[in-house]
Amino acid sequence: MNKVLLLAEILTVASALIVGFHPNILYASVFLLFTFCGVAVMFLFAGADFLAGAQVIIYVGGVTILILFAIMLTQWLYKIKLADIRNKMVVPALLSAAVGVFLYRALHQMVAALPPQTPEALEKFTATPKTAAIGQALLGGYLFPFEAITILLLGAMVGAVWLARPE
Amino acid sequence: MVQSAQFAHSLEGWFGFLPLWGWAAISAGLVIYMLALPFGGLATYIERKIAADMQDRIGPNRVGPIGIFQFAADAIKMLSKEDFVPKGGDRFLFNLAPLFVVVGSCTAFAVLPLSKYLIGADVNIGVIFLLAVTTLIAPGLLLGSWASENKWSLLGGLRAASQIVSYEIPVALSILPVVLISGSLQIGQIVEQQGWTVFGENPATNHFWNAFHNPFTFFSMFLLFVGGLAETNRIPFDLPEAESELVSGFNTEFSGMRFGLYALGEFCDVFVMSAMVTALYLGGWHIPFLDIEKLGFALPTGLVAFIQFHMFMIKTLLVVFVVMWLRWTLPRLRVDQLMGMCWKGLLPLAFFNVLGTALWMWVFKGQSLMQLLAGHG
Amino acid sequence: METGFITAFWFVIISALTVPLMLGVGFLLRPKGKDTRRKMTAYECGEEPVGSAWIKFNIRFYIVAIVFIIFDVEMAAIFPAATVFKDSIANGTVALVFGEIFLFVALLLIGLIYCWVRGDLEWVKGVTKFAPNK
Amino acid sequence: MNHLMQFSSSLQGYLAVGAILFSLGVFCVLTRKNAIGILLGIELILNAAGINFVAFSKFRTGLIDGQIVALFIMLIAAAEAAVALAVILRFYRLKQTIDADEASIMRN
Repeated sequence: MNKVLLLAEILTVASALIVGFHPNILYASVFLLFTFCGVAVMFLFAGADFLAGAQVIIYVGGVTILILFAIMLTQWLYKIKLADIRNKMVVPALLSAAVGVFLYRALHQMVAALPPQTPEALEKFTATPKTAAIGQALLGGYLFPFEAITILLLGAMVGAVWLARPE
Repeated sequence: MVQSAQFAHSLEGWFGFLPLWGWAAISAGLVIYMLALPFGGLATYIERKIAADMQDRIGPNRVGPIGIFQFAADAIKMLSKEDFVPKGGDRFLFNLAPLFVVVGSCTAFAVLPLSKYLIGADVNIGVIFLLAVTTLIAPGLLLGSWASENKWSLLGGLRAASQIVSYEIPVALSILPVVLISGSLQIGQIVEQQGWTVFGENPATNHFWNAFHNPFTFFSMFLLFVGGLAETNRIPFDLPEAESELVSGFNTEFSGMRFGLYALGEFCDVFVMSAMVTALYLGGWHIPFLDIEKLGFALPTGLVAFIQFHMFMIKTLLVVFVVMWLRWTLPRLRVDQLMGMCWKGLLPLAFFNVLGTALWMWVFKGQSLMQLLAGHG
Repeated sequence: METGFITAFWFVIISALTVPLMLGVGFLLRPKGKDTRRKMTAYECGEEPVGSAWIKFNIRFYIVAIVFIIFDVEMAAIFPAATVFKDSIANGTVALVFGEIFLFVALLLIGLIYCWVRGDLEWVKGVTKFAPNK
Repeated sequence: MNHLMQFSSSLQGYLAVGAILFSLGVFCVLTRKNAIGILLGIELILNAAGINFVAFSKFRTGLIDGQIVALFIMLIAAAEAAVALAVILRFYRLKQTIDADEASIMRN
């Protein structure tokens, strides 16, 4: 089963590389879709079964469609405008690589600070269904953030529709 | 937790000698190549026969007895057609688009409960899996239509994408009452709870078909059916491929087998939608008022699986028949009516049904109409 | 990792392989004609295509997509709460769960009603405004 | 090969993928002139954060909280995408371009 996870990680990283470097933004967003799918599989292997489904529903079914619509709506001069990546790439590349290395090192220290789980506990964690537990948590300790997010969603919908509305 | 009896487990139990992942692969291959793709092929023939019957014609009758091999002839024709990408089109996306459609509709077969012992993948997020996998179709149609650089295609693809995503909300919200009732997302468990027998004691969790659990779920079933009809671009919601407006909509530039794959994906999707209605609301594999596993004597598991599979297929194909029947009955909607119906009709009704079901569950302590009648409380 | 997901992966792999398989069989069987200019043009009912097909389309599609994504997110977030509803009847926290679902639904319904009243859900805008006796 | 598989299914593997996604997201934000391209980079960054939360929730704490935070990230990301794309659209209608360099009304 580790092979599937490895494949998913390779898919994620490879398509994220294309998202970063492909000059055509339509292709970049299509490969972003593959990145989302790869991340969903990684979630699945980390025992986050509901989250994997939500990832596909929200990102692939929602965000990607929205981005594709936006690209198609704004980029009607297709070939001229889509290829717009900056020419100066060296400094951003070095900068983002430095950020990535720093992040990995910082998290690595955190890894060392926290006690690891036993293999049996990991096995058990992966095998337990999480949907009901997430539901319990959303009704328990996370009730207030959950409702706050509802209000955020309401505001986002009203605001976004107001912004996008033609005069 | 119900004892999970998935296809791979059953095969391993009956035959042995291969590791579980091998049986998993074989079961996936069996379901796709023995059920999904043949259904996609045969459905074209059945649809034409039904159309012919309703219009008092004969329909396809040349290839084989009563034209039954028409689909094979169609497949050969499609395979031997020339195939090209239009000049201004985007070759990569043009090739990618059918992949999305086929993967989206065929992978959904994994969670269909063909029988208690023949569920491809009885995952514990079954319903979410179904919703997640079928969302792949909308980007596929959109990208394919964009890649073919054709105005009809683009308009069709845009209509398809916005229609599919809009109707996904009412579909998901009309699945929600079932989740409220069952307290589980696992489709095998949802179906198992819909059993009911008059010859003996019923377990406390069983509450007959979800469609007759309470009045709200009864309406919810119709919402799910209508939403599914729109998600699969069937008449009266076939605006994305309306012949009289958009030539052939999003698949105008797709020729030969590429078009065949689109058609296949679409028919598989119709089956998935009908199976969803069957499994979630019409009792899935259960024979009404009879539990063949509690007859007093034990049937072999293979036979039980066989009978249950046929029961499931009968129900699903009846729903498919209704879908095809509607095609020759209803006229096509206008695009504003379509969107209005989704956002102003189905969505508030679906919310109403969810709240109604929740209230019913609260008031009657989770009992179904049948349980109340039988005096279980 | 349970068996179900293994089978689900196989479903993805096999159905993804079906597409190249069928196109490959078609590639072996079909004639390979020359790509003449006329054949390669986009089909526009026999006319020569005018301009690019990548046209500016109606902004309504986009607004519907925006409204959709909010409801999509809401739908994904409400499933876990719905899953625990049945158990909450047994352990007496049903009022909380029902209140939570109701609040969640009600807040989004407010948004829907806002869009409805402001006419963002109308596909054809202005037809009724300009149609009568002008 | 075996070593790689071992690495991929460990916490370090998840963190490495997360870090790569994060730095690619930063790169995307820095190099794209297109406003939608910048949004793609932000989505990558948010996904990287989600991966890290989920990985720590499995490999270290063994609690569900990391997954809930990841779920909240998703919900907020979707809302953010809706608003950001609406802003981009507004900008497009104003300027007929979505080149982020053109958004300089507030400058000076």
